[in-house]
Amino acid sequence: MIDAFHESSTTLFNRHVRNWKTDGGKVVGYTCSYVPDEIFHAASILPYRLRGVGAREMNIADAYFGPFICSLPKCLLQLAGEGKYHFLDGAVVTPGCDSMRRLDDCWRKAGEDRAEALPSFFFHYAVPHKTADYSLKWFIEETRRLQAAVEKHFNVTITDYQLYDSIGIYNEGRLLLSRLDALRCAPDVAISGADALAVVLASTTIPRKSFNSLLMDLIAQIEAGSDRISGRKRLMLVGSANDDVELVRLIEGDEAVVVADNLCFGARFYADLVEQDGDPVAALAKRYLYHNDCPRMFGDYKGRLSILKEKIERAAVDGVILQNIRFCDLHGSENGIFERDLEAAGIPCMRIEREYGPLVETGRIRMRIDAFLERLEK
Amino acid sequence: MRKELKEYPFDWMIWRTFVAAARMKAGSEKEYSQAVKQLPYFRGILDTIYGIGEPGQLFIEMVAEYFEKIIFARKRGQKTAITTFCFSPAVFYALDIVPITLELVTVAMGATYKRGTADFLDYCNEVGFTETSCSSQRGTLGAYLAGNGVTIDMVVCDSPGVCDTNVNAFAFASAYLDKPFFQLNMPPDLTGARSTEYHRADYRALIAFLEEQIGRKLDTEKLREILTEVRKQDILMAELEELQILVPNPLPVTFNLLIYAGRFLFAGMPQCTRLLESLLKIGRENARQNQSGLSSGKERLRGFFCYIDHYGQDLRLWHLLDQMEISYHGNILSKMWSQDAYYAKALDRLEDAYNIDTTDLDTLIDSIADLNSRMPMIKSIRGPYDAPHMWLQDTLALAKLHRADFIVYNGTPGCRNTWGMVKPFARDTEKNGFPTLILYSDAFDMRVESWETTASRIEEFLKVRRLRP
Amino acid sequence: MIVAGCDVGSLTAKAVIMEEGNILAWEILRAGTKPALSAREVMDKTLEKASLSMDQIAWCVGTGYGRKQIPFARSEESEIACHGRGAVWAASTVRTIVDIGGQDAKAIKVDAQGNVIRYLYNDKCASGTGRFLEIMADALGIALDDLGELAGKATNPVTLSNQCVVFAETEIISLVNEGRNVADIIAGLHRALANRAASMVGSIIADEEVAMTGGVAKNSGMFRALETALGVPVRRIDHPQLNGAIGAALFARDAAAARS
Amino acid sequence: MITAGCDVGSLTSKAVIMRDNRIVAQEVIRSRTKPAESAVAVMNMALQKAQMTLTDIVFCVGTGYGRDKIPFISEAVSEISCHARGARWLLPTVKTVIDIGGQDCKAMRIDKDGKILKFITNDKCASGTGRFLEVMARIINVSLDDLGGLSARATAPIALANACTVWAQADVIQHLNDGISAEDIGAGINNAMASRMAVLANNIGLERDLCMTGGVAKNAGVVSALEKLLGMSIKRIKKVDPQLVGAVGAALIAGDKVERRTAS
Ligand SMILES: Nc1ncnc2c1ncn2[C@@H]1O[C@H](COP(=O)(O)OP(=O)(O)O)[C@@H](O)[C@H]1O
Ligand SMILES: Nc1ncnc2c1ncn2[C@@H]1O[C@H](COP(=O)(O)OP(=O)(O)O)[C@@H](O)[C@H]1O
Ligand code: SF4
Ligand code: SF4
Ligand code: SF4
Repeated sequence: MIDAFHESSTTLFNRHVRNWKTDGGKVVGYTCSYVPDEIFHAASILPYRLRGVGAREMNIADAYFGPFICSLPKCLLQLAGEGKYHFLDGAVVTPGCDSMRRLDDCWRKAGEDRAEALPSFFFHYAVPHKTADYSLKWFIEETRRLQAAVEKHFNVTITDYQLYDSIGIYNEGRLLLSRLDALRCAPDVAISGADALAVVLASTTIPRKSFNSLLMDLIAQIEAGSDRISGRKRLMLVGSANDDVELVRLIEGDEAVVVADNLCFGARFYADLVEQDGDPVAALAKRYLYHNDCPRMFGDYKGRLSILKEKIERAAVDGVILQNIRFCDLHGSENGIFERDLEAAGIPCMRIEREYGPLVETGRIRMRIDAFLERLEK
Repeated sequence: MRKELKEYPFDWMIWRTFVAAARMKAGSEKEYSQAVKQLPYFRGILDTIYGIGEPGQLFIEMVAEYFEKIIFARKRGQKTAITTFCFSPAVFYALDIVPITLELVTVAMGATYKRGTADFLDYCNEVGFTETSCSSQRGTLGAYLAGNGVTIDMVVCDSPGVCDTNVNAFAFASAYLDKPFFQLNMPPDLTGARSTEYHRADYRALIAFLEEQIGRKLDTEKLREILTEVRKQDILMAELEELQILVPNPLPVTFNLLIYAGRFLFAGMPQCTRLLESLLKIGRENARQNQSGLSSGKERLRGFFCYIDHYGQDLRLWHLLDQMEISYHGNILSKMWSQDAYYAKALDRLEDAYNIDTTDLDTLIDSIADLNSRMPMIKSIRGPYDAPHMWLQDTLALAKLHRADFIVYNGTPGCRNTWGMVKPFARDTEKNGFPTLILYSDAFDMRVESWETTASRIEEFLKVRRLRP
Repeated sequence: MIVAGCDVGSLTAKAVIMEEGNILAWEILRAGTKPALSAREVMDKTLEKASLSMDQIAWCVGTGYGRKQIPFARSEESEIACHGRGAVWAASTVRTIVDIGGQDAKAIKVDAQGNVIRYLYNDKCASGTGRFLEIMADALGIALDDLGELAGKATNPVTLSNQCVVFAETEIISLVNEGRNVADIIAGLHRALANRAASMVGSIIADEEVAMTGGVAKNSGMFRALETALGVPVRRIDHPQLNGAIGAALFARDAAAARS
Repeated sequence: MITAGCDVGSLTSKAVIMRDNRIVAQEVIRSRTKPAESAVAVMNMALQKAQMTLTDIVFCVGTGYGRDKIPFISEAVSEISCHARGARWLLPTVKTVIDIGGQDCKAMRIDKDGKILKFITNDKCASGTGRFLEVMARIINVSLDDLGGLSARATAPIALANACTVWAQADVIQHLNDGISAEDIGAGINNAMASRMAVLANNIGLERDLCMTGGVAKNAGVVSALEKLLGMSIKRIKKVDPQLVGAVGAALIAGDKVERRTAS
């Protein structure tokens, strides 16, 4: 059962997307957890979170991006340039961070050189970096602009009714993911971190209705079963985007289990619900702007720290791994203060910096993790 | 960080150095060269700046005064705010808050400290900040994080939407030192009602924050006075910058630094006006005589530095240009886009520029909000580089206006924003007929690429592209 | 008129003596740490081969990293200009040159006269350089000359994740330990290097005939890898490693002609 | 009780045999491509010296990059724990250990039993590793043994791009071509290494006493530059080659494990 999730988490053009396309469905990719899936869902478009899995070379990406850039957007551009994202009918780029927002520039330029690289619908979605009433106002307007652009390009109308319906379906998915989260951080861990990540990753690509029912079955199966993980060190994974199941496997090894995270392919993605009354676009804007706990929103460090601490306690975490992709300013620097403040609170932490992309030479990471687990021994 | 660095507060040291330097010039040539021996590392810069004449003297005094304000702020019952260079300090002066602009201090420190800012850069990493972040803030920030400078009361910056690494430095400082934090947020477009409204609402929130920090309301008269002075400075700057277009360019290479540093230090303050007037005197005189500002009096080439120029520890880049008889034409730091700017008019881009309207408090705040949203960097790198009003458009238009022979792209490798699209950018400037050199050195951290390597890359470029024999 | 070009690189020193567009003699030696000595040595050997003495050389142009230290050079040119010039001389239809030497890699765009229109250095810390290949060959215990042939035997080239020379070495060793076929590893290495070069070519937009110069061009594996990465055939020229020195000699001819 | 430690590193492989917490044999060889081969070779040499066979050893702990590939060990432990344990045993007052080997550098704070309280590693860039020094030494044409000594004779050390080995390499060549002396360049190289190391060490918060292990501890230039940067003297390990500390720690941990096993 879990294999189905793993399949969708490691293949770009997975079975579900393939079927969707065969049935004539449209797919729009986006780069960041601040993009409301519901807008697309309501237009019967499959919202698809873009990832860089399977990028092996960098020759295309390096022709556009400079040398000091996070490898995640680079891998994305590489795949687009190689035509691996041929199934996209559209893409939305946000100013998540500077590396990511320059994907907008580089992708369009790559599209000038290779026509197949750029989908016909391409939208820069301006997400503010702060939560003030005027930012929310801006964001509501921006979301309406997105909605109008989708309607125009795909020749559809998105009604409030459809939006409500989509919000309902996505909220249901969020609730299910939270239930899975509870199974994960329980004293007897019911699902490994690697499997849990596969589920979250699948949720970003599979049509939500099918995903919800798959997940419902999985949860039922887990709850009924008796496979529990115990006697391992309980870790939490924090920091830069990670969509690499193998990395979590490597971290878990035979002695640890990742019971919690605060990642944007993870808990942050499904933490809070969208309100189901009032203006649906405003409700979406509010949820996506206010409940994301990402360091791209500057100035709310304390809020994010307390979320971490609360989770650490709830999941009885033994140690925290603070990882960031090289050149990631947002997580890199925040991890530095997290480390200081968590260690001061008696929670052992370890920072690692890594590249996004194929996990090849694992010895270096393994050594650090072994040492960290040895440190947790006593 | 090494222990001996903590012996004296670093900002106090810089202040003393500049005070000493400012006094020196009062003596004879001989006394000056005797005294300057005491400041060996500073000497190259001092010689260059004093070489300009009266404005050089004013500039050194101005820097000394800037640090004096920082050192004695608390004694005078004022609050201090660390801030960034792309933030107009006028609002602080209007509220009697003392701004500490990290990047400026970094440059001053690089000039006066033997090892530059290396120790402080590294100190940031010691306390957890990433080492791949921008060096311009980190250089100084390290010293404040180490508690080696004056006490900071608040952290105020304005780059989200423009530059993560910059804001991150401030966000980190606020979390690390546990100080109140405010940042202005820039949407990706510059013009249009939505953006303008956003800028103004955001700026009002800033003022509310600052008022809360000092427990006083903004004084309308004071703000009016300062913005009136800013307007005066805008007009002076516009004339200075317009003089640059002349062939030969009557302004010496170093004028640029003084022009924008003046604004970053003392926008809206009479000191800055005096400096600009003094620069203008020389500029006008040279122009009248149809004289180049370069030491040799001959101008062979015109270079447009579209990003940041090279500071390193001294003004070696400027010397090199001067020596090669290359006239220097501004960079992304030097254009402020006021309604008076000749380029705003010449390029018919008044829409990009800000207006100063002193009618009432509301128009004053709107004006300063607009001004701040047009600050260097903030203006043109907030959106896609090739979008209207943005970097490519500005660079090409200005380089053409200035009849530049080539473009140089140099700055700090810590910047994701600018390095994110450097290659398509350079491709476009090349397509438009400008040979473009990308330098991988760091304007603030000389360890990234040695000056010798940088210099030889510049020479090689000019030669290979047949700009210079 | 007899002229010479001397290219003192980071790894090798090269000299060539030419007369009216013909190569009379050439030599390539491993460079020592003192560029002046390396230059002298390689030039003496070349002169000896041509049975000439230094005073019979009308003009000599120096190039390469050590160009400023060559005592007998009468003028100097950067290696970018020399490689541009040399490649177009060797094959007149070439407009883009990928030069991979020991220390750095460059992509150069030239016009029909071999004048440089644009160029780019490798900007990656990792550096797709000849030194990278040497270190790897060393780690695998394989002679440089055999790299190309071995790469040809690969069936399933590996993917390398590391941009960094130093770390890539670790990665390679661990691949060997995992029992990966050496030919596959080497082919993977070549591919990584070629892709880096291809991205440089991509950013200066090269669409016309491409040639490869520098010592690494002697490696047939790299040649094939570059062709694959670029998706176009790469032109072979006769003396790729000597190309910079040849360009220098051509500049020397201009200079001498201008003199007389 | 006879225990052993085997540390297979990227540059060197080390073996130590201990009897009742006393070293009876030690050996260092250059690592070969296959860790298993290196381990067997170095262990055989040590055994020969001790006039023992593998069966005499009650417990053997493996460490280093190749630890999982060592055929004869009873258990593998990370180098961080081994260096900590070894350093504390060799210098009982030590609280902070800096280990620079061929592939990375680490700094750790330890308690009185040599257990790790906090550690940090350099995983960003090769310029903080012993390999950086090797590459640089090759370029300026001095042996690794001589590189450290250059610092003492330098008059104006160059400032080096400590951001990257490869960039630093280009800079070094530029300086060589500009005629800068090998002493000044070498000292610059050592300083760059030390300043990178200092950042790591300060990050975990230094506590006295401090010592250095790993091959780079043999580079006097780096050690004294680091002392200057940290404002603290670095205790020298004299009993064994600092390169061997990891293997010593491994052998000690082997002893601990046996004790714990017999106790329970
Ligand atoms: N026979 C060969 N076969 C394959 N590669 C070679 C051969 N000779 C040299 N090389 C490659 O060429 C590189 C040296 O290139 P070269 O152009 O001579 O460098 P430089 O000009 O910097 O001295 C070496 O690092 C090596 O990778
Ligand atoms: N005799 C020496 N003098 C100075 N430095 C040395 C010496 N021998 C080795 N080194 C340094 O030590 C490093 C290797 O350290 P080592 O601890 O053996 O590494 P590893 O455990 O990874 O094999 C080398 O890269 C080199 O920089
Ligand atoms: S990991 Fe960091 S730098 Fe990379 S895309 Fe995410 S936020 Fe941006
Ligand atoms: S150069 Fe880059 S990092 Fe520095 S302030 Fe500007 S945008 Fe930010
Ligand atoms: S990882 Fe390697 S190539 Fe990259 S910066 Fe570091 S030393 Fe240089």
